[in-house]
Order: sequence, then C-alpha cells, then structure tokens
Amino acid sequence: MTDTRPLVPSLWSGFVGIVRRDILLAWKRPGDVLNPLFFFAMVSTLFPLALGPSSEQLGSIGPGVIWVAALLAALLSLNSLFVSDFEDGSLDQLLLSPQPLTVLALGKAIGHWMVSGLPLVVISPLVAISFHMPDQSIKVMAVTLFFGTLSLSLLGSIGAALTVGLHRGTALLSLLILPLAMPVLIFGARTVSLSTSDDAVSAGVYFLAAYCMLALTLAPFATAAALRISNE
Amino acid sequence: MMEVLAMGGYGNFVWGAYGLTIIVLAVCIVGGPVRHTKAINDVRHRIRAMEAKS
Amino acid sequence: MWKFFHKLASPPHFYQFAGKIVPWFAVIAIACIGYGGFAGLFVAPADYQQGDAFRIIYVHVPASYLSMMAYSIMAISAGIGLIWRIKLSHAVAAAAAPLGAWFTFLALATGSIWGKPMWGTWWEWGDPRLTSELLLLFLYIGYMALRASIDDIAKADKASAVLALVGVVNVPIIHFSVEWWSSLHQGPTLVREGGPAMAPDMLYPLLAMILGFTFLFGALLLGRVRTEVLYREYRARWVRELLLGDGGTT
Amino acid sequence: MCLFRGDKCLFNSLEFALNPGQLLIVEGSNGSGKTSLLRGIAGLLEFEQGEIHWEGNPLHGHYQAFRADLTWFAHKVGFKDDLNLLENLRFEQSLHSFDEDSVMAVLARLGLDLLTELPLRSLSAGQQRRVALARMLLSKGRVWMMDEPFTNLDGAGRSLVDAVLSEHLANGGSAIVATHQPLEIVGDVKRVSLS
Repeated sequence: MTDTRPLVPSLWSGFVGIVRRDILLAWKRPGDVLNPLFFFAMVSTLFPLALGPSSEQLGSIGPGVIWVAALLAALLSLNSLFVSDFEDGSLDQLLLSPQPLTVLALGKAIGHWMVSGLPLVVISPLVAISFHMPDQSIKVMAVTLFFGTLSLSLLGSIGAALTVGLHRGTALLSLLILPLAMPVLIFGARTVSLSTSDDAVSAGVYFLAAYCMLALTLAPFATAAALRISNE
Repeated sequence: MMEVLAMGGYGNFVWGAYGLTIIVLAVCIVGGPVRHTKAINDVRHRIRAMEAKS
Repeated sequence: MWKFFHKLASPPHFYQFAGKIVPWFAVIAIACIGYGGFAGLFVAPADYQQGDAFRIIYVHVPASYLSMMAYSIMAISAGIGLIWRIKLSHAVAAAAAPLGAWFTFLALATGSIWGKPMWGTWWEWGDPRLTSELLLLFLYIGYMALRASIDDIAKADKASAVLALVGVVNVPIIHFSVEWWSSLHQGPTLVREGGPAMAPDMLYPLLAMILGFTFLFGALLLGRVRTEVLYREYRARWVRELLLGDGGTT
Repeated sequence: MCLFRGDKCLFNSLEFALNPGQLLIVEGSNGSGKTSLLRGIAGLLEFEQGEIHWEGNPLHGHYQAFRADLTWFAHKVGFKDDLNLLENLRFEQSLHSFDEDSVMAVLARLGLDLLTELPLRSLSAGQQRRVALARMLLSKGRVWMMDEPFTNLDGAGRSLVDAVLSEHLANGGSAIVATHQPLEIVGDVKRVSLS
C-alpha cells in the first residue's frame, strides 16, 4: 500500500448502489412504503363520502382530489428521507465518500420515487375509476402522476436535506416544498380535468415533463449543498 | 371638500387601501430601530458574558 | 471603484456607511411618496372606467413591484454569500426577507381591496397576479420559517440561502403556470389601466410612488442589515468598542 | 486553524503535519472540540480560518482525491441497522473500492464471520464497533480518522484496535485518533492536546 492511489468506483455503481440500498431498505420495512399508499387511497375516498355519490360532480373534482392526495402522500414519506441516515451515521459516510454527493443525492431521490411515487402511479387508476373518470383521462392521470411524483421526490429531497438536522422538521418540510410544488399540482390536476372534457392535453404533459427534467438536473445540486450544510 | 374625500363613491376602498399602506409602512419603519436597539442590548450582554467566561 | 466595494464589504465600514446614507434615502423617499401620494389622490384625473377606485394603483403597483424586487435582492445576496462566503451578504438576505414579506402582504391586501369594486369579490382566483403574489408570500414564509428553526446563525444563513436560490428558480415558473392556469378559467375579462398607456399626469405620480417606495425599502433594508451585522459580528473588536468601549453613536 | 462553537473559541493557532506512517493523537477532555477538529479536517465542517493541505496542495475545493484515501470511524457506526453485514458491505463497495476476496478473512479476524446474516440491529454495541472496524480494514484508504475508537469495546476489542492501528502505520498509512484514553501504539506518534 505504498503510494498506490485507491481507485474510486464508477459514478454509476455509486448511483445504483444507493438506489438498490434504499429499495432493499424499503423492502425490509414495508410499512414505510405501504403507509403513504393507504393514506393516498383513504384521502381520495374521503371526498366522495363528504360530497355525496352524485357522479357528475365526482367526475369534475376527481382529478384535483387525486392529485392533492398524491402530493400529500409524497410529502408524508419525504421527511424521513435523510433522517435515518443522519441518525445512524451513514450520512457522514456518504459525505466523506469519493463519490460526488450530487450523484448520491440523485440516487436517494430516485430511490424514494421508486418506493413512493411509482406505487402511487400504479394504483391511481383504481382510485380514478372510483371517481367515474373516463378511460382516456385515467391514462392521462397516470402519465401526469408519473412526471409529477418524480418532480415531487426531487424537490422534496431538497426540503428533506434542509430540515434533516432539525428536530421539528416535519411541518417545516411541507412549508418549504408546497409553494415550489404548486406548478406541478396546477399543471397536473388541470391537465387531467382538461382530458375529462377531452380537450388537448399535450401542453400540460409537456410542461410536466419539462419541469421534471429541470428538477432532475438542478435538484441534486441543491440537495447536496443542503446536506453538507445541515450535517455540519 | 367633502365630495373630494368621497372619491366618487369608492371612498372607503381608496382610503382603506391607503390607510393599510400607512399601517404596514409604519410597522416596517418603527420595527427597524426597535429591533436594532434590542440587538444592541442582546449583543452587549453576550459580549459581557463572553468576557466573564474567558 | 473596486476598492470602494471591497471596503464596503467589510462589516465595520458597511455599518458606518449604511448609518450615514439611511437618512438620505429616507428624505428622498418621503419627498417622492409625498408628491406621488398627493398627486395620485387629488391631482390625477379619475379613470374613465373605474372612476376614483383606480387610485389604489398608486399603492398596489409599488408594493407588488417591491415584493418581487425584495425577493431577487434576497436571492442574489444569498447566492453571493453562499458562493464567496461573505457574511455581510447573508445579512442582507436575512434583512430583506421580512420586508419583502410585508410588501407582498401589502400588495395582496391592496390588490384585493381594489378587486372588490371591480369584480365584486375580495378574492378573484381568475387574476393571475393576485394568485402569484399569494404564492410569493408562501415562499417568503417558508424562507423565514426555515431561518427561524435553525439556531446557529452561520448554518441558518447557508441553509436559507440554498432555499432562496431554489425559490428564485421557481418564481418565474410559478408565475407562468398561474398565468396558464387562469387563462383556462373563464373569469371576467380584466381591463385595467397600467403601463405607459396611461395619461402622463396619471403616470408621473405612479413613477414617483415607485421611486419613493424603492428608496424607502432601501432605507429600511440598510437599517435592518446593520442589525443583522451586529448579530453576526458580535465577536469582532469593533463591535465591542462600538457597544461597550467609547459608547459612540449606536 | 481556528473554530468557534457558540462563543467559545475551541482552538486557534493549531499547526501540525502528518506524514505517512505517523499517528497523531488528539487529546482533550470531553467537549474540548476533538470531534469538531476531526470533522473539520475531513471536510464535514468549515474552519473560521486555517487550511488543510493534502499532498502539498490546499484541500479546499478538490476533496475527491483526499476522500478516496480517507476512512472515517466515529461514534455512530455508519451502517444501516435494518440491513445485514453483507448487504451493508456491498453498499460500502459502491462508495469505496475494496477487494472482494479479503472480506471473509477480515470478518473472521474480527469474529463477525458467523453473524453476516443478522441485521445489524440485533448485534451488540461491541460487535457493531467491530463492523465499523471491518470498514477500516477493508478500505485501501491511507488516512484513518478515528473518533473515540475505544467506546464500548472490551479488553479484547481494545487490543484488536491497537493491533490493527499498528499494522496500518507499519504499512505506511497515517492516522488521526481522537481519544481521552491511553493508546499503546508502537511507532511514530505525535500528540496534540486541546484543553
């Protein structure tokens, strides 16, 4: 071990490593995955109970309700994103690893999305049916939720990184992230409600995809910076 | 004079808006020096505490 | 020229310099707002459509202009503070936030007061400007909440700087999405005077009010930055001399 | 180097150099800033003034080369409680490269080879410290930074740390250890005390 410089594993193995680890962790602790899903389903059933079974009214509020429920479910699972790493010291190891922290932050956000966002997209048709939504808007709902939940996970990872050291960070996280998530909510819900009255939906979907790319490229840098700051 | 104040029937809206502006500006204007004096006292205590300790 | 800024960046010089120019800013602000307010209320002719209700524009437009300007000042100084590690610029960001929030609230309130005679309701979701002002207020509240929940000043500065930068990227996006969103809404079409189309004697008071508000904001900001500087530099010798030593001008 | 915590200046005008094969012991009572000094050197927190140089050039801004060589050992184990030993080490491999075949040998030496299937949660505190030691042994990093390596380690564990550390120094590696307990290490030792 004279002066051989240890070689650093590739970025890809770092990224895949952290995503695989988080999915494995979620696999070992199914509660963390299922609770937000049940929450999403329950919140979506509250509205029909509250507003009565008249179907045409449900059809019009369906997209909005499902989107708000998805947003809240994502926020619910976000604030524990870095807390467990912070408490058992693995956050220090992440920060001190030769892998660039941005890649690891992206991995954490994608891992969270796969664990919380994708299941939401998968079960959203079931909830959409219960709102008597026409078929094509169920498809549009799934597409918008796909991009929306990914953007939410990326934005939320910034908020989670900012509030990781604070002991009362839960409410604060939503306070930080909700204003930033408004464009996603606006475009998501409105695009789906446009599709119920079969208007052109491509504009909204393109915007959501564009916002998702923006979040995909910029959010990890902010998350990495925030992690370094709050882990001091 | 009275009809000028009436603002063409929108009196209470116009004066309401201006009154609110004056209140908010007053809060900001007064708030500044108040916070400043509080800061001066806080920092004085802290400096004295630091010196007492070292 | 550069030496001047370099000197300005050092807290003691800034503290003295800001102390000197705050009164000047205040005098200019009082003059402009005095003229603008008086002319706006009594001299400018009534709007042919809205009558005298349009005079609220002389308070609403400066407030909403300042709410945006304050956020950009906050974000720029946060960025400078984060990149070049200048404590003073974090102090500027910390001082700008509450002022910005107050002006945003003022813009919201005067906007809705103005809306009542025109649209008949205090709050009209169809107006994209009001809705994005509201979202801007939430951004300010989020910023101040984060800053308040971190005890160590240096850490609070850096964390809130990251949030300000993320926020400033999102402000145009929020504005755009609210515009798109309200264009779908079939609300009452909005006709409102604004911009250079106004008659000159309506326009001058507005420009005076905007100028006055800007200088007022400048005075308030510099005053509060001096406060923030004290909290950040309390270990420095000049603070000790200032507060305990010769007890000079505070 | 100077660092403040609250109003107290933890340490200032601290100057030291660390060469290959050397051990630096940071002594000081609890709360005297030992951990902060180590975290500062590693780059987890920033010093008010002062600079760290690694192989001649200032560290600020290009930490990656330094971190490839750095292995960190602190109070907290740095592994996930829900995963078992092998899963944790597989993740560790995506951060620092170490050779596969020596894993079982290292685990055997640390007495952990039979516990690889258990989630870390069910291991004792002493065993969890040995898991963190496994990371030190497996990594090729030439710089070890250890913060209170002896907490909840029994006599055998303590001598294990001494042996491992001496081997590392003998191989030309260097280490910074923060502790308030005596350390029997043969070799080139320097001391810095913060009190």
